[in-house]
Amino acid sequence: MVPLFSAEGLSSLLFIVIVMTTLLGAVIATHSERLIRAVAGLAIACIGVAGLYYYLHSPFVALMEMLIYVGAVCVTIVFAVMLADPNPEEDAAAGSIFTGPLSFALGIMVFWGLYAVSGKTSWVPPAARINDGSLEEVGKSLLTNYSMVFELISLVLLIAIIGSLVLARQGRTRTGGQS
Amino acid sequence: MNGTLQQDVNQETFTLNLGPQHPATHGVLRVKLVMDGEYIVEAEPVLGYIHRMHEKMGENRTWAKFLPNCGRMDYLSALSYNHGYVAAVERAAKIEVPERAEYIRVITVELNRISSHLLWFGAFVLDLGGFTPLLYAFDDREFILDLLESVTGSRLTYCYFRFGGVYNDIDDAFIAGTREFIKKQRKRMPMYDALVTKNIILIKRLKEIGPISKDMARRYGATGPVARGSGINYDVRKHEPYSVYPELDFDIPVYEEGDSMARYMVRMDEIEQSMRIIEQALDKLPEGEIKPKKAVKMVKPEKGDYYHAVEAARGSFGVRLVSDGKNQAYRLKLRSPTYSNLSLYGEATKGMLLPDALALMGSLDLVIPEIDR
Amino acid sequence: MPEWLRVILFIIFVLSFAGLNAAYLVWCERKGAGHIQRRIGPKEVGPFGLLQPLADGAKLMSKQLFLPKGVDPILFMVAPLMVMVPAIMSFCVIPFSETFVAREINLGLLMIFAFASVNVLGLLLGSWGSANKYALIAGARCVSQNVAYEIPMLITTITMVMVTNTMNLNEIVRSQAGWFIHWHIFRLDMSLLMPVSFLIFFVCSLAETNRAPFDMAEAESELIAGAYTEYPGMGFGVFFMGEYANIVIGCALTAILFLGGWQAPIPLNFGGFLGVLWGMSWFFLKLYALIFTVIWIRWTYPRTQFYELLNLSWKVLIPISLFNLILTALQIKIFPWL
Amino acid sequence: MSGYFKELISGTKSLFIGLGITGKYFFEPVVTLQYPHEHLEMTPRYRGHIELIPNEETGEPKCIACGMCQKGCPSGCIEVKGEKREGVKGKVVTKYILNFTTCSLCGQCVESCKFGALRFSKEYNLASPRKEDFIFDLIEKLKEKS
Repeated sequence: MVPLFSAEGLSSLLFIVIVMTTLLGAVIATHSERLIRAVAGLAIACIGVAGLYYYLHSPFVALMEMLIYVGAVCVTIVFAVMLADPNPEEDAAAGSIFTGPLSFALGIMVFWGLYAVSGKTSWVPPAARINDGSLEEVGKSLLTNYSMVFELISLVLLIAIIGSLVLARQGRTRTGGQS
Repeated sequence: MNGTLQQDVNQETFTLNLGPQHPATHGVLRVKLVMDGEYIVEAEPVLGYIHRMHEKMGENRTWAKFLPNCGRMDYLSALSYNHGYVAAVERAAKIEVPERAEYIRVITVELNRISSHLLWFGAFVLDLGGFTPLLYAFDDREFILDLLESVTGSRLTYCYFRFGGVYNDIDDAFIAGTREFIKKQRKRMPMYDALVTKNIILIKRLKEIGPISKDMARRYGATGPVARGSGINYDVRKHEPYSVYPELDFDIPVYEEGDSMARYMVRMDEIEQSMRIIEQALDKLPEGEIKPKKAVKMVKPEKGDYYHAVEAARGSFGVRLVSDGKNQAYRLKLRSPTYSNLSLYGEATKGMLLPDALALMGSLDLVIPEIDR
Repeated sequence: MPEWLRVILFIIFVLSFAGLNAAYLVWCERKGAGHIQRRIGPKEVGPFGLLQPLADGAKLMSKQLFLPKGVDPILFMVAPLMVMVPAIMSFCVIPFSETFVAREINLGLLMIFAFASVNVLGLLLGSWGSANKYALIAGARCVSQNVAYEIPMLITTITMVMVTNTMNLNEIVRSQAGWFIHWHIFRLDMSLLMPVSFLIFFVCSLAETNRAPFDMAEAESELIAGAYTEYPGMGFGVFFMGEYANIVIGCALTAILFLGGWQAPIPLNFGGFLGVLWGMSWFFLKLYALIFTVIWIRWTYPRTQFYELLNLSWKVLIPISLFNLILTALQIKIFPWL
Repeated sequence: MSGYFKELISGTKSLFIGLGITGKYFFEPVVTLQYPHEHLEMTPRYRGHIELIPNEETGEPKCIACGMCQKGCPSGCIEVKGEKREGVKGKVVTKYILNFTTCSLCGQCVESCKFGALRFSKEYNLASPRKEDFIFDLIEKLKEKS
């Protein structure tokens, strides 16, 4: 047991706070009835994830997370929500009776899978400084080792845009014959 | 979300109440807007928030007692309204006006027109988000107000004209002050030009924005700078001359474009034309009486129907009197220019963006108490 | 001094700086507006009206925090904080002088942009949460504006990063040491369009902070008070503190990137405490000169029309900044000896 | 294309010219009057509320309560009463009430007075939270003055 008021203890506490933020954001995002609050939850979760990255000594990714997810993706979604229907139809929630158990089972499986993987992997402690933001290094690795990942990231934005378009398209119900 | 907004979102359009309290309406005008996003689908001005029954008041008091009411309609060019009413009654009661009095009327009315246009200029730029030109314009306007105060005794709601003449004579100090003002104002106009008129932001906001076609202006009976900005060469001072205007040489600025910029330019040019009128009138100012030799005691026009229109700062202001020979009007009808000018707003703003519609509203130069009367 | 004490002291400094700065920028704004308009401005409360911000603050604080009917209470209350907090966070990486900086992190520039992007979300949630049509219009405008202006701003920043090869703000300032001709704005040898970059960056920072002539989020003659229409008392006050803090950040970045940050215009540097003061006074001089320009601009121009504003960004600023990016890259690669 | 650049350059120039103008005014002296500390002299013809003119010898009001002003007032805000007294030609005014709340400052009362007994005061600092403060008794005001 590490004492709380030591460097390690405080950083562990910080870790717990960050994880709780992420989880809290995720729960808000999935469980709030108002779409706009869900997006706010998503933003909180993303900030939490950025904190995790920072905790793992990779400030570049952490800041990018903030910039892209909070600054771009969330704003895009909020924008779409503004265009969409503010009160979702009631029957949207009531799906098939299998939905609940199925998603529960799926969740258990994903959790178990992650747990198993994490147990089997031999973790290396994160280096004190993976890369202290030297831009040249970042640029080189983005265009060599991680070029695939770098390209895939752009898919996220694409999906966010498509998602907001879908929300915006189907959200509005036209009442009244004309206009 | 509140109820109405929710309903509105379910539809494609929503209703936006612009006013009765809104920074851009300069008074208690309410415009009901049906909007599709920022685009206006329908605009309907709702009037009557400051209706004070001036016409009815005119039928319930003697001719002279209605005089102070004139300045309360359009408080920004009160003298034009005074002039309109006084001239109508003079026409009805066949009162001769000495020439000097007419010249004084023209000088003060034109000064008042400049002050009205200056205030409009400032308020219009304020509508577009620029605060500073308003105060520069006020600085200049203050000079006119001081001049007018020195002859009429009040600064805004002058009640200066009387049947058959004017209340006070002008003195040398006023003449010198007016000449000085014109000299100063001529130097000041290039500054406005550089600061506001040539500003790229303002040009982008006004050029080709808010067009009012010649036809539309005609149909709604728009007069004044609004009509002249749409290419209609109509000015009561030239086309139905009254007072001593025929003896003075001035131009009617007319712009063909019909956009907000054209209306803006008409007013800015009119300031210069008014200054020309004042200069000539000051040169030609004859000596003599300012009231008729035989004092006007009791005004009792003969039975009949009389009309007289003057060019106020906002357009043609007409007074129609029906007299049954008594010492008060049987019917008094006031035709106020802004009422007609505003009525085209609904049609003109169709499909326009909200900020453009507000620029258009500013360019109409509304004075709400005059619309409602 | 231990690291944690330094950080705590700095946080206290930054918080008080942000608060006082917001209060006194309002005073400066009103005084500046007054003199531009040939009047005096606030003068009754204290000498030269210097206590006016306190009076304003007391007024704002004593007002009831009223929740209008139909608002989303959580979003409504949180939104002002979402504007204020990121702005204050950004102060942590700004070098006020060579040593007077809370955390000299290598990604300082990136961090400021990351936090600045949260600011939009705050405005947006606030305007949505206040259930007001004017606020809603303002929110929608505000997002399109921020998205449009973030692009040329980031492109210009990338140009500057290419030139300096670092994102550490202090490093960027250090690379401009020497006579004032070494400031980036005068370094035509690095990029021929450097003054244009400066202009683009400054215009974008005006737009990003919702300042006139781009004050679409407020637009008082069109949208009453835009996104802030429903906000009472300190909710409004916090929004304003956030806005002014953002102005300071924007101007500080401009000063750091282009005007040499804490560098004096002559190659004269001191060590120790005197050095801190020397650097800080130059930095603040540049910072407040830029802020004065911002105020000056506000009281000169009319507001742009919303579509013109987008046109300006997409048709003028983005092409020019892209061209500038390419030009700078070429100049660096082809003439590396410069 | 050339139009694009032309507009860009002329537009930017116009913006700088605008800044130059406001910048110049920033350093010029203020033109406003600091009202509660400084006061403006009213012009001789300034039309404030009306007041009675005293007879130079007696100090009594010149007014003979003929009631022309009351009759001519469009707003009906003047109330005059007078009585006949021994040894005095005409009537003596006993009550002159001006209801300033409805007065429109048109000056028709002064014009209609054939005896030169009314004039405009130069008073303009009139402010009060109470309506009753603006129902002036002009005779009393005259007495206060002398």
